Amino acid sequence: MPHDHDHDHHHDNDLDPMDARVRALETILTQKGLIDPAAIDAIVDTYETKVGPRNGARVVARAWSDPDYAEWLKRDATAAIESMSYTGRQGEHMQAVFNSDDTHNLVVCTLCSCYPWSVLGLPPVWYKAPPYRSRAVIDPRGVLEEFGVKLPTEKKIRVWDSTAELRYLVVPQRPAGAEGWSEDKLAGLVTRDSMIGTGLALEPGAA
Amino acid sequence: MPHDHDHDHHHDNDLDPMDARVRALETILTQKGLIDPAAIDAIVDTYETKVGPRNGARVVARAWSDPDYAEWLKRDATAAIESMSYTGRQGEHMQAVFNSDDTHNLVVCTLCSCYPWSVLGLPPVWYKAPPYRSRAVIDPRGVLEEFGVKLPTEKKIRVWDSTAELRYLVVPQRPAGAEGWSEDKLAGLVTRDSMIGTGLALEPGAA
Amino acid sequence: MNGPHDLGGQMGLGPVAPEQHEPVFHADWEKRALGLTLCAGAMGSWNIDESRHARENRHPVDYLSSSYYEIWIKGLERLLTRHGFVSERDLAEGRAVDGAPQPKRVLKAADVPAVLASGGPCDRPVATSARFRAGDRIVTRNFSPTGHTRLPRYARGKHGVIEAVREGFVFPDSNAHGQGENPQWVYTVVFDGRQIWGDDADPTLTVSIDAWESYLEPA
Amino acid sequence: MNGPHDLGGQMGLGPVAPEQHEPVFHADWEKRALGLTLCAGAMGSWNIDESRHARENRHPVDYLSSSYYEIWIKGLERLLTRHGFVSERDLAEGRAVDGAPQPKRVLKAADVPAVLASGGPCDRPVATSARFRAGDRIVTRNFSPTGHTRLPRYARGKHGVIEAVREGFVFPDSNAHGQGENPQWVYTVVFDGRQIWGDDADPTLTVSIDAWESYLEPA
Repeated sequence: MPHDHDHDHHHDNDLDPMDARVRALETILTQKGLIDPAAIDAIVDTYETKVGPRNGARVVARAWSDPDYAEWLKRDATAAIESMSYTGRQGEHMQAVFNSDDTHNLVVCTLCSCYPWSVLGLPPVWYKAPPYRSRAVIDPRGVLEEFGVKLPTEKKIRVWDSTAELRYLVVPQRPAGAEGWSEDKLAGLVTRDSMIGTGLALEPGAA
Repeated sequence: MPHDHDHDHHHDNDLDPMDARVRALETILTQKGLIDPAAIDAIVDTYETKVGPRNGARVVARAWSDPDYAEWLKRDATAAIESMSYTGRQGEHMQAVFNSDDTHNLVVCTLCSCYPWSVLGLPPVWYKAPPYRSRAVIDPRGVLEEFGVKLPTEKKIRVWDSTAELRYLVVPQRPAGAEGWSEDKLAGLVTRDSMIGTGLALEPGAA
Repeated sequence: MNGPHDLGGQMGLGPVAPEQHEPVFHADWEKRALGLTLCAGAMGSWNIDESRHARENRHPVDYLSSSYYEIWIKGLERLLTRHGFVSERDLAEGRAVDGAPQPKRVLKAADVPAVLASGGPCDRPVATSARFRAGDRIVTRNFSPTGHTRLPRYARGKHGVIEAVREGFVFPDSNAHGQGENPQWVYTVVFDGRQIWGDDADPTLTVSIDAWESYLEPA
Repeated sequence: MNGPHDLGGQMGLGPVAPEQHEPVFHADWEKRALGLTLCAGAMGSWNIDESRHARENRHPVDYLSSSYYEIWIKGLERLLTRHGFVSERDLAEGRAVDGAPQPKRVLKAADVPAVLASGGPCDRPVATSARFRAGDRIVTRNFSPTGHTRLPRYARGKHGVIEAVREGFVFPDSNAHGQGENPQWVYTVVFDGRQIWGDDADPTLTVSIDAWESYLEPA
């Protein structure tokens, strides 16, 4: 219905009026000596080039390869992940949740945008946006279908709403057909979405 | 905070882009013979000049003056109001609720804009708008204060959420100092807001 | 649906801001919007419940930033297109381009007083006797329908008392979706404010809703 | 607060629409917004809970029609003005006009790696032992605070089971309002989907939240 003007979803772009607003704020804070603009550059560089879902993928690949590590990750994810040097902001208190034949795990933050930065980097826009936050807890199967994931009807779904300071990493099931692969190669099967629960690990043929 | 741009409340005015949209719709429906534009005129005239809060005020004034009528109004408001020829749309199923020394009544429709048209006419904008609908059920005293009404702390508040097809008319308490007044003169003390519960009847000195 | 219209208890929407000496209409288009809605409704192709759902089933930003008559017009356009009276081409061109089915009736100016004076009563006989009596303790159902309902979210899964048995009324949850009137007994149910909002609520507050029988279970 | 951020179970917000090959940032201003927020937070004048409340305490139309970094910037401007670092004149002129208090610290580029790598742990010792154990049945509190809370509306007044006792954590409901850290035990609480959403919910669904001890009562 062309006259049924529903809300136009806001997408950021270079013409955004936010540009001037943010520039002004940075100018004010810099002129007052409250911030160091080079620190902003360093923060941005960290999350553009250093901290991202490859961290989490390596954790998952190790858990797939090493049962002792998997056990440690289950018992004390913060320490197990720290042992791989993935630490810090929005990863201070980690919990790993393992998909199984019975249960699929899905992580959301209905109240804001809590997300395990230290292992997944910054959250994608959809994770922070109202459709995912509103629907993941009430209609997870409908949400998963929008990601192209169709779970068996009998598979249990556990949704983790990140309401406190614990941050959740989903450990997807290891796909068949990757026997004997190195951790590095296995990490290539672990997508970001599979560690949020909106995806599954890739099949070896698709990696 | 000037940069803290909160939502600008939308107020209708003559420059509204809705003007063209509504004109177009009326044109289409008229050209198709689905509506009679003169019927629109007749509807508008009804609610601008015939059906309004003066109806309800006369009902209240009669209830103040005639205990038998008050009893009837309490027992069967639809019939008691119909006896004064105030009938029809959005007044098919009426209920009168009486303020007392103990209890103050307040009417709201949290889900849309249900309102007793036959006795009060069309609802004011604030009655249909989100602030009143959201707050009347959880913070009625705060809402009343915005209408300049401060109730004694111990006075009970009963909020009627019009979730079905019953429509509520609040019968405010009769103020002192109007003994021996005619129904007509008493009706002058009965404001629209006093029949929603966001106001009290006027004091005789203020009428 | 857990939609944007279900506002009871929501915070952050600002002050009520009553307007002094408010006119009945704020613009001419509001007059036409009211009249069009009533005239189109009089064609008899949809009921008030379908019409309410057409208004409430919107994106929250659209719903909360539209004036009420604006919501009415958006709902009306949706109803008219759904029922084939208006096409997208009609709306795009702002004039009648396509045809329309014959409506059951067209409201003529001469009939307006009688039609408004009679209204559209929604009471209906119910075959069974009322399940509850005044004084009964009940608990409201907890559900999350994706369609129309008149049980607000704040009143779901709450304990209350039947204050009055009303009449049988058309059931909106089915009637809004063309699934029949299915009349049910309606009750006025009273809740202590603390039952609804928690212990910090105003202790002098009671809130009532009018609830269809299937919204209620004995407590 | 029952604010616009409390989105669990709300309907009408549209499809999720995941983006293929999404970049980390969609515009340069988003990079600066992230960095500014972290740098300003590093001054140490407010905590993460006050910061979350500064973002969520907005009109729903504003909240729901803003992108997430836009919400961050609006929240940051509010925090900076509240704490006296930025004035209305500064913002109006887009440059430093007024003075500012001395911050506790200024994050320098050289310290960024260490600061990001250490983060800001919120676990704290709690003097009392945990009230609940794994397997305990609980019911969540029903309340309607006007301030910050991390108990979503959908999970209030619901029966669930303690799945895990976590650690003591700073209590956001007080910490957001300058009323102290008041650490409490945090538990992972699991609910059957039908307990939350009603009998029509997906029978395979369980939902968990992490709940501070004062949100819970024995069931």
